[in-house]
Amino acid sequence: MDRKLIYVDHAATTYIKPEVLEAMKPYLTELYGNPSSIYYLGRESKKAIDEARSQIARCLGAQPQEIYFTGSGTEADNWAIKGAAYANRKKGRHIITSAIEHHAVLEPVEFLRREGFEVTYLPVDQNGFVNPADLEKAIRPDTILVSIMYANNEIGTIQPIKELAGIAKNKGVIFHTDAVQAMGNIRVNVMDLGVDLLSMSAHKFYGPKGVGCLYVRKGVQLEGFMHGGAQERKKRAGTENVSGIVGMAAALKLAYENIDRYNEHLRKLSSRLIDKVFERIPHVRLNGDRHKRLPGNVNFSFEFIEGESLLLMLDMKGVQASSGSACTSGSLDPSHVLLAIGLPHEIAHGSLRITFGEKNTEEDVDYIVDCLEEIVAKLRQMSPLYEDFVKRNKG
Amino acid sequence: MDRKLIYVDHAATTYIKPEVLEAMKPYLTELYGNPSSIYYLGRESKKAIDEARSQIARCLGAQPQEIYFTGSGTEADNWAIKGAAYANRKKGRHIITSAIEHHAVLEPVEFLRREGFEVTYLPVDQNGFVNPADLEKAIRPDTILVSIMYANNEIGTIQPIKELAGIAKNKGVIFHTDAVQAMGNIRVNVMDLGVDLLSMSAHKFYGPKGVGCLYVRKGVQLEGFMHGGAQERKKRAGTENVSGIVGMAAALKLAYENIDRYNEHLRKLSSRLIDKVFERIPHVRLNGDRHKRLPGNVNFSFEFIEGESLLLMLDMKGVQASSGSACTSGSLDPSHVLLAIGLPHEIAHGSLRITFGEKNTEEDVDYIVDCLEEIVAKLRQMSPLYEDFVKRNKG
Amino acid sequence: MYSEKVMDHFMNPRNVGEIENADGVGQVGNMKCGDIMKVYLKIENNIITDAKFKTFGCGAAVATSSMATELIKGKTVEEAEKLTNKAVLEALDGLPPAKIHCSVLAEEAIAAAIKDYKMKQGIDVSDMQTCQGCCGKCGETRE
Amino acid sequence: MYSEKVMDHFMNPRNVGEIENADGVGQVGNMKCGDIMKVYLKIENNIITDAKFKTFGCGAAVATSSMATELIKGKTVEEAEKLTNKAVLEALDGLPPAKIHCSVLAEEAIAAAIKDYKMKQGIDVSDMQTCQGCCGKCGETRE
Ligand SMILES: Cc1ncc(COP(=O)(O)O)c(C=O)c1O
Ligand SMILES: Cc1ncc(COP(=O)(O)O)c(C=O)c1O
Repeated sequence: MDRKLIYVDHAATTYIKPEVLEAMKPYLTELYGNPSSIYYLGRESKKAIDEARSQIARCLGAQPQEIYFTGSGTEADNWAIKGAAYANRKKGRHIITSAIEHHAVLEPVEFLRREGFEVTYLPVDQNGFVNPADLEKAIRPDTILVSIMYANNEIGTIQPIKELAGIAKNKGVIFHTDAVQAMGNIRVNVMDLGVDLLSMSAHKFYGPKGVGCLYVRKGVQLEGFMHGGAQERKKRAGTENVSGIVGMAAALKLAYENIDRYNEHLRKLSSRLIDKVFERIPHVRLNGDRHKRLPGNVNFSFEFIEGESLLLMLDMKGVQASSGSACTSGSLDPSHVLLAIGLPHEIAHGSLRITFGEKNTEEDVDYIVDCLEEIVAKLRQMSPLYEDFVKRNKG
Repeated sequence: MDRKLIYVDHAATTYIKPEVLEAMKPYLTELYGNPSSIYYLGRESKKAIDEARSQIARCLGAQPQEIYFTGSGTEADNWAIKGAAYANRKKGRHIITSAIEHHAVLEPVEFLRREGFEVTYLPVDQNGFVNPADLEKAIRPDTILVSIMYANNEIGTIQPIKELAGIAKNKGVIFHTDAVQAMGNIRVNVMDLGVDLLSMSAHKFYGPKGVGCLYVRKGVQLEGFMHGGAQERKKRAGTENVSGIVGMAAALKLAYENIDRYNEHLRKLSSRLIDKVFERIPHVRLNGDRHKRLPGNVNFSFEFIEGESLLLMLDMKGVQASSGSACTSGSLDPSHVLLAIGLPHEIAHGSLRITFGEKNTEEDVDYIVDCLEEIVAKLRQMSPLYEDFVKRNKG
Repeated sequence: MYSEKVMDHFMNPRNVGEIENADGVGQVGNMKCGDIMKVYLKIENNIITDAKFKTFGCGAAVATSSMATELIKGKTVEEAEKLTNKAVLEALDGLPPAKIHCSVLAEEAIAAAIKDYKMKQGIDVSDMQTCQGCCGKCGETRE
Repeated sequence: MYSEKVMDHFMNPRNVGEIENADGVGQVGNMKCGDIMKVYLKIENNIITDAKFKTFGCGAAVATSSMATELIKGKTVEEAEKLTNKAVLEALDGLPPAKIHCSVLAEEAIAAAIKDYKMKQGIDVSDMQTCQGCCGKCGETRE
């Protein structure tokens, strides 16, 4: 294809960095042994995953024995939530989470609710923040788990995880954070944060798809989720995705090494986009906090227009971006995150998420702004809501 | 490394065929979109997994909507077993499986037992066969699931799945088969077999590690296992491992195309090995059935010697093979499969599994036999059990 | 995801706009559904001589609006009333399952505009239904 | 998995064999554990002048047998009795956690052989224990 492609959906997924793929290659080719096998080829694979484990532990400030590999961020979330709930249900059956979690947290929690657990959903303010005082109040004697995401995938809001984890710790409640979006953007340190469980997914930080990781603080009781063979010290069964694990470790290492430079790069692009859009397009709002957000995340609502149409027209111009609405999944509902921060339906339906990455440039930003200006105008010309608005303002 | 390497542990894992890796490459590099995204890069990924789904469905004689991608064979087994049990527990809480299943089946079943389900383990005969009459008798009014593996990973025994599935069907009980070892060796057709659920794992048939698949017959009730986003028609959450899925489909297609030739090749090697070993090494037995076994599987017990020592010495000669004993996993118990077919401990401890693959040759077989003859003699010289045996025979 | 026909009608929608002093105007859908479609008809001698629309909605909603207004132009009112979402779907070479409701929306917007026309003409419309609920819902039961 | 030392003692085990008319013979382990170790001692003037073993077991079992017999050759009976599994482990540059029990096995096989020697000498051995259970089990509690 010779079309222009500007990829600005790094929160959905990233490409694999060439260095990362290079690190994976031996394990996609000649070093194919099963890490459970005791012969040479098996030991090479075992060594590779042990090194990856140590690498990831070093990045996180954890012990290698606290790192468990999974098949995705979703699996890490499922395991953390169901595993903690099942292992601790004798103590109680109350779980606390937030209204703006990813479905990989909300759905396991909903499963547990159907199984007889009780759930409290903490609200968020108009920028998407959980209020620590709300958590403090919500914890009951039978609360066994708190799960609050580190950074939101739609509006990029970064929660005060250290403070929230501290509250849970004081009350002796296990604290899980879904750090899938934070990882690679924020220098996460589990000791400093004081969390008990933390999930990540490699394909969000320039690693491969289909591999994730759960940090489990030593001593935290967790029922198994993937039952079977004795892999991962009998805690997570299944032949290890060796190349994927190696890729995840390589990607995380690169991310930590370059995190400051990367942040600055992303922030510059985000600010430029926000400033130019506000300058040139009327009736637009920025969702989420202006500052305490992921550096590469920008989430706009354009009034009077619908998100999917906007995305499709951007796509025709080569701009690969995402909408807050779950249009593609076949659901008619707008994003639960945008509704949770108090947006009315018509505005929630018109949201656009741009998430920048390593290779994006200021020229990309300028091109996107040009496209947006033209497309938003075109869609508003087509919109009965805009027609009403114009007529109202005339009248 | 310049050492000679003869890999004969294809039941543990296989390398990725070059054609398969070639098919995966675009999705490890430029076509990195998230299949849930609606723009060009997302659609390309979506198309790739849809094609993979159709490809796998064609191989299995299934409908594409009956194919669900997972992160491993273990996940497919966990999902099938826990999912069927949870979705049908109102009907009953009794589950039937066999004594020689893989841990990826036994452990989820054991988890369910701890959760209040009842389990019947069908015994097997001295060659590892489940007796259909035993299944018939074991099914009760409250039986909701039967899970019996297609082919055993240690001794290669192929079960009469069609007959067993027919019995379950007659009684209205869901039938699952773990076909992880069968796939690629046997032309599996789900319509012909009449199974409701079937698991596979790509890395057992020259595909990548960390990707599997569950066939779910239309209409079968299954609770979700991986809860979260709306992927896989809302049945299995998590960003899809696109390159892995594409690789699995490519590998399965190749396997089905070449299955007859492949079988013949493996059978020739296995027969040669069995014949020569029996000719040259005394006090050895072949575990499993001589004929109704996976074509590339040979499982010997060498009396008076222990499996790990044998493996290590083979490894020093470049032969990468496996033992029936779970030595590496830190467990002291010999294989539950070998005990289930009635081997005494001392014989179960001395087992060796050789599983041939595409690239193995008759020269490999001859080399292995030479190594075995030498190593078995050496270990017997070292063995107090052999000393006793010799003295007894003298006396 | 979408057929070429859909993408063509989405990127180059026919009949976007308003008709001043239209003979019939209909609007269906609501913000909770995420789709709103408004149709304007010019009707002379029982023939639909012009049709225009404004739509807030996804690609499929825009494309079905475009196609549906194309299909009724030059038709009699009775013919236009018989326009089904199936005909719109076929003319667009299909829609993804989750988007079928959009074609229902177009059918209903036209029906609403015709009802408005008839009311203005003093014709009894008590037997004509118009959709008030969420469009996805009827889409699911209809298709 | 195994250190170079372990692999050396496994591939080239020292002292494999029997001693005819040994002064002490000890065997520990059983088939359920998957490890059996038999030690033969030649003892002259309270000095272990020769030690041989036969072992059925994993690589670690063979290597610890080899190393343990090496370590006691030339030692007095009292010195040999003080041989701990820790000393064997250290001499082998360690073992994987799941294999620690093998070094315990070697310690116990030697103890059993010495007990046998003492009994033959008419020395009271009522205070000497020998392991009868499964070796992994004591290994776990000892280390
Ligand atoms: C915040 C968050 N949590 C969890 C996930 C799930 O990760 P995966 O799709 O890799 O399983 C995602 C991304 O999809 C995410 O953004
Ligand atoms: C029969 C059988 N079932 C299930 C599995 C589990 O597959 P995986 O390790 O790929 O999850 C294996 C192999 O490990 C197997 O041989």
